[in-house]
Amino acid sequence: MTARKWDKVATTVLYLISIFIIFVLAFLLLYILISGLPHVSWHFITGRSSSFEAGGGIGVQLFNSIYLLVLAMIISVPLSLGAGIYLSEYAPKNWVTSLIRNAIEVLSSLPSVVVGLFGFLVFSINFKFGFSILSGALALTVFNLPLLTRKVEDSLQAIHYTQREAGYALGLSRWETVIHVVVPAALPGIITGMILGMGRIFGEAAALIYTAGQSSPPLDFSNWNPMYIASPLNPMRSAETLAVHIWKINSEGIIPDATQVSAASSAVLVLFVLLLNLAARYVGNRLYGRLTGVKERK
Amino acid sequence: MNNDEIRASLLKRSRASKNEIFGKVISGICITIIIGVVVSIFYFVASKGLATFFTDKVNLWKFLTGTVWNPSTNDAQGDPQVGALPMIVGSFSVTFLAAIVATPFAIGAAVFMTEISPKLGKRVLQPVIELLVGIPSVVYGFIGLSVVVPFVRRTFGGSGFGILSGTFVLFVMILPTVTSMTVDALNSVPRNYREASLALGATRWQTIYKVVLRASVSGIITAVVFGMSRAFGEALAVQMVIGNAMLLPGNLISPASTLTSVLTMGMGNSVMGSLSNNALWSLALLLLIMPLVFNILIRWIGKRGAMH
Amino acid sequence: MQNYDSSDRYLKNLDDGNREIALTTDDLHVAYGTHEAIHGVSLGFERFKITALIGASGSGKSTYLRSLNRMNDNIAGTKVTGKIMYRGLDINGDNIDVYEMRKHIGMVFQQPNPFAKSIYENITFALKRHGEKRKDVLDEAVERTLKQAGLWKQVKDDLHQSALALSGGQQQRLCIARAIAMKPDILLLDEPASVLDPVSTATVEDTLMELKKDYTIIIVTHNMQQAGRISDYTAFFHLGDALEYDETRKIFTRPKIKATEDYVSGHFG
Amino acid sequence: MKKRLIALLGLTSLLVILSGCQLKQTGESITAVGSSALQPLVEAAGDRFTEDNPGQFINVQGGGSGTGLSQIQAASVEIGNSDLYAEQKSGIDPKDLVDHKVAVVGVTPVVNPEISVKNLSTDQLAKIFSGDITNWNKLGGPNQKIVVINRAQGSGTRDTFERWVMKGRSTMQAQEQDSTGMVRQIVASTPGAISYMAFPYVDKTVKTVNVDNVTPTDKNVQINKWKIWSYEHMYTNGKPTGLTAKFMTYILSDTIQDEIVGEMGYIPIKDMKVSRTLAGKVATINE
Repeated sequence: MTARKWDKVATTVLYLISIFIIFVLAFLLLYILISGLPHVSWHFITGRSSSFEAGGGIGVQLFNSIYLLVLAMIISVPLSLGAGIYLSEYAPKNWVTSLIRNAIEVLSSLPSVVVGLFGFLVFSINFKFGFSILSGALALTVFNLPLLTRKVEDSLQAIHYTQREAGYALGLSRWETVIHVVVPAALPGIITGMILGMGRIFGEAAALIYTAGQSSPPLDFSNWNPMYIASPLNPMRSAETLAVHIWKINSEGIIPDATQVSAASSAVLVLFVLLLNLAARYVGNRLYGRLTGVKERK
Repeated sequence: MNNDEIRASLLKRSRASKNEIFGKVISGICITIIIGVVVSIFYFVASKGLATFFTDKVNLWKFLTGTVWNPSTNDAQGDPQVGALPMIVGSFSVTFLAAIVATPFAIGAAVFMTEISPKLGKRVLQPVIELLVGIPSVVYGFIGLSVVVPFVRRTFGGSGFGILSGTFVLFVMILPTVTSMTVDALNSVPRNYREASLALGATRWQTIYKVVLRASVSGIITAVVFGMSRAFGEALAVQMVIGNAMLLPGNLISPASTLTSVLTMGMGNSVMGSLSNNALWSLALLLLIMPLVFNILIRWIGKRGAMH
Repeated sequence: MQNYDSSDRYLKNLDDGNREIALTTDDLHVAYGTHEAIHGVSLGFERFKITALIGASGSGKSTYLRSLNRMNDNIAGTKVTGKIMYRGLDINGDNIDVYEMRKHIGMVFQQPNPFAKSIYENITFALKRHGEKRKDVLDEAVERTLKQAGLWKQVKDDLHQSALALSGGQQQRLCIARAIAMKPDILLLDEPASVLDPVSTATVEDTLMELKKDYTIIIVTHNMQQAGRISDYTAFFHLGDALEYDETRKIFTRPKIKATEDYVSGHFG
Repeated sequence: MKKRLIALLGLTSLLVILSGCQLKQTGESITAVGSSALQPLVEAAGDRFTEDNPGQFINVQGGGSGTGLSQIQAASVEIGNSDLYAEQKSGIDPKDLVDHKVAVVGVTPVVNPEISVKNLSTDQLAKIFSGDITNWNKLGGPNQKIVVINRAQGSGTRDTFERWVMKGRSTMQAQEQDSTGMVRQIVASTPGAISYMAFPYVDKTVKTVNVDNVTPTDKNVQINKWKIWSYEHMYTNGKPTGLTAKFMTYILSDTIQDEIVGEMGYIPIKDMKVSRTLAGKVATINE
C-alpha cells in the first residue's frame, strides 16, 4: 500500500474513533435523559423528598448540591490558585518541591471514600462540625484541591516566560505580574480546570455520605438567617445532595418509585452539569475578555 | 526627577516589594494548607493502615499473598484471615485492561483533535470529553449495571459481573482524562517539527506517526499512567459491576473484587479500631501507595524521555 | 571561533569629567551555577547617548545587559559579583529596592511581549499599578509614548483592541512605548529588531534616535549596520569579556585590536 | 483581582469562624447514625417529629451498623442505629449503651422470578449458601446454575440470615453487595440468582421463597414461626435525656409505630407476640 493510501486509512480510522467517542457520550446522555426526563416535573424538581411513599421530589437535594458546590468552590478556588501560583512561580526547583507535587498528585487519585472517612473523622468528629454542609464542603475541598492546583500550575506554566519578564522590567513585583498578567492570560485553562472540578464535585457521593450526611431535614425557605437551624443557608445543618440521594434510594431506599426517582435525578444532575459547563465557559470567556481587553469587534 | 529623589526612592522599600512579600506569604499559606492536608491524610491512613501489622500483628507477607479475606474469623493457625491478594489482582487487572483498551482510543481522539481537525476537535470533541468527566460515577455504575452487565452476560456468558464489565466501565471513565492529557502532550510538540516533515514530502499520517507521536511518547505514557492511577482509585462504579467476590479471578467474566470495592463495602459495617476496620485501612494504604508507585514511574519515564 | 588574547583589550574610559555618566559596571562577573558567563566587565555609559553592545552569539552581551537591571535575579542559580553603579548606588546592594530600580532602568526584549491586554492597558497598566490613577495623565501618557514610538497614527482609533492583534513590528514598538511610559532614566534593549522586517526595523531605529534626547540607551544588536547607524558608542564582547569599547566611528573604521577588526569586517560571528 | 481574592479568603474564614460558633445557632438538633436499613424509618419519624416540633431537628445518617455502634460508643452522636445487638459486634463495649428496640424486621430468601422453586428447607438454604448445592435442578427447579449473592461482611441482614439459617456453617466466597437495593436489582436481573433481604424491600421484581413451608409474613414473624428476623435497635449512650428522650418516646408511641413503622413494612414492637433474647431464647409475651 502506498503512503498516500495509508494516510487515507489512518485518517478514516481517526474519524471513526472520534465518532465512536461522541457516540458513547451521546448514548450515555440519551440513555440518562430518556429514562429520566419523562419523570421530571416542576413538582419533582422543587418538591420535598419522601422516605417511603411514592411521588417525592428533589428540591432540597438540588439546593443542597448547589450550595455545597458554591461553598466548596469558594474555599478551594482561592486556595488552589494560591498554591498553584506558589508551585509555578515561587517554589525552588528542588526535590522538596517535586515531592510536594508528587504528593498532591497522589492525593488526586485517592478513592473518594477515603477522603470521605478522613473528612468524617477530622471535620465531623475532631472539629465537631458534625454531619454538616461545612464538613461536606471541606471534604469536597480536599477532594478538589489537588486537581485544581495541578491545573492552575499547568495553566500558569503554559504562559510564556517573556510575559513575566515584561512585567518585571516595568518594576512590577512577581506577585503583581502573576496576578494581573499571567493569571488573566492563563484564565481559559484555569476555567476549564474549574469546570471539570465542579462537575466532579456535583456528582460526588462517596466523600459526602459521611460528611454532609444523608438526611435532608425540611428547610424553611422563608428564613435566610444562616444561624437558624432550618435556614437553607445554615452551614451547620446536615444536607443530602442529589448524588447522595441517587446513591441512597438505590441502595437502601424503600420508596416504591426508586427507579424513576433515581433516573430522573440522574437526568437532572447531568443536565445541571451540562448547564454548569456552558455557564462557566461563557463566564470564563467574558472574564478573559474583560481582563485581557480582547473584545469582539462590534 | 533629580538625582537625590531617585537615590531616595531607590533606597526606600517600594510598594511593589511590600506587595511581593504579601504575595509570597499568601501563596505560601495556601501551599502550606495543602501540604497540611496531604500530610494529615497520609498520616491518617498510614497510622490506621499500619495498625493491622503493628497492633494486630498480622504478617505483612500473609496480607499481601493470602487469598482468603474474612477478618472476623481466624484460620487454622489462629491468625486472622486477611489475605488481600484477590483484591490486589482484581484491582490491577481492571486497571491494566482499562488502560490497554483506552489508550488507542485516547491517542486516536487526541490526534484527531490536534492534527486532523483542530476546529471540530475544539468545538465538538473537547466539550464532549469534558462532559464525560462530569457524569458522576454513581450514574456510570447504574448504566454499567443495566447495560454493560447484561451485554457481557449475553455475549460472553457467566453472570455478567466480573473484570470484563469493570474494564468497560473504567474505560469510559478514564478515557477523558487520558485523552485530554494526550492532547496536551501532542500540543507541546513544536509546530516546526510537523512543518519540516511535511516539507520533506511526508504524508500527514507519516508525520503524525513518525514525528509527532514519537516526539510525545513520554507525554502519552504519562497520560496513560495517570489514567491508570485514576482507575485504580475508582470505587462506586466498579463496585456495582464487578461482583465483589473475594476470590482470585480465574477469568474475566467471573465475579471478582477490587481494593476499593471491598473498602467501600466494608467501612460502614465494621467498628472503628477493630481488626476488620484496620484491615480495611490497610487496603486504603495500599491504594495510597500504588498511585505513588505509578507516579514514580511517570517521573522515571519523564526523565528518560527528557534524555532523548 | 578564533581565540583571542583577552588581555589584549582597549576600553575607553568615559569617566574623565567631560561627560555625564549614567551607569558604570566595575569588574562585573555573572555566573549561572558553576558556569561563568561574564568575566569581569568594566564599562561606563554616557547619558543621552546610544551605546551598542556587539559580539557573536554566546559572547555574553545579552547576559551583561540583563544584569544591568537585575533581570537575571529571576533565573535560579545566577550569581553576580562586582559593582553596577547607578546614581552613586550599587544596584545589587541589599538596601536597593529592585522594583523601584527597574522603573528607572527599563528594558525591551528580543521577542515582542505585549501583555494579553488592550493597547491602552499595555501602556497604562504599570503606571496604574505604581499608583497613577488620573485618567487625563494616563491618556496623555498613552498618546505621548505611542507618538514617540511612532505607533500613534496606526492605532489611535483602536486603543482598546487587543495588543496581540498587532503585527510583530507594531508589537515591538508598543513594547518600547510601554517601557518609556515609565519615564525611565536608562533604556536597555535586547536585540529589539532581530525578529522584525526591514521596514519595521527602520521605524524602530528612527524611534530610538528620537528617544535618545531624553533617555540613555544601551542596545544589544547582532546587526553591524544597525550599530553603525544609530549608536554613539560601541562595546565589542567576546567570550564573556568586553575587548574593545570606543566611539562607534572608531570601532568601525580603526579598531584597536584584531578581534574587533575581524568581527566588524565579518570574519567571524 | 487581588481585592477579590482577599475578599474571598476573608469570606471563607469568616464562614468558618461563624459556623464554629454553634452556640449562637437557634434551634436544637440531635443526630442518629448507623444502620442503613433503619435509616428510612428513623428519617420518616424524624420528619414527622420536626413537623410537630418546629425548630427541633433529627439528623438521620446511614453508614452502617458498625458506624452507628462505634459513634454511639464514642458519644459523638446522640443515637446509634443498629440491626444487631451491640454485644454481637466485636470491638464494642456494650456496658454504657442503652438498647431501645424500635421495630422488628423479617429477612426472607429471594430468588430471580424465573425460578419456579417455591419452598426450601433450612438445610437446603444453608447448602446453597455454603456452596454444596450449585444447581437449581437439585432442588426441583430448572437446570440452571445457582448464582449466590451475599451481603457485605458485617451487614446486619447478613448476620441475621447466617445466624438463623447457616447456624455456624461458613458461607462460600461469592458476590457481595453492600446494599439491599443493589441486591434486589441484581437478583431481579440475573438468571438463577438467590439472595436474601428484609421484608420492607421485597417488591414484585423478585420472588420470595417459603422456608420449611412457612411463608415469610409479618404474622409468622410475630409468633416466631418464621425464625429469620431481628430487632432494630436504637442505642443511646447512657439514659437518654432532653431532645433524645423526647424523640425516643415519640418513635415508640402508638401513632408512629402504626403509621410509620407498620406502613413501611417493619413490624411494630407492640405487635410482637413473642420476645427473643440475645441468646435466642423465645418467650411468649403476655398481654
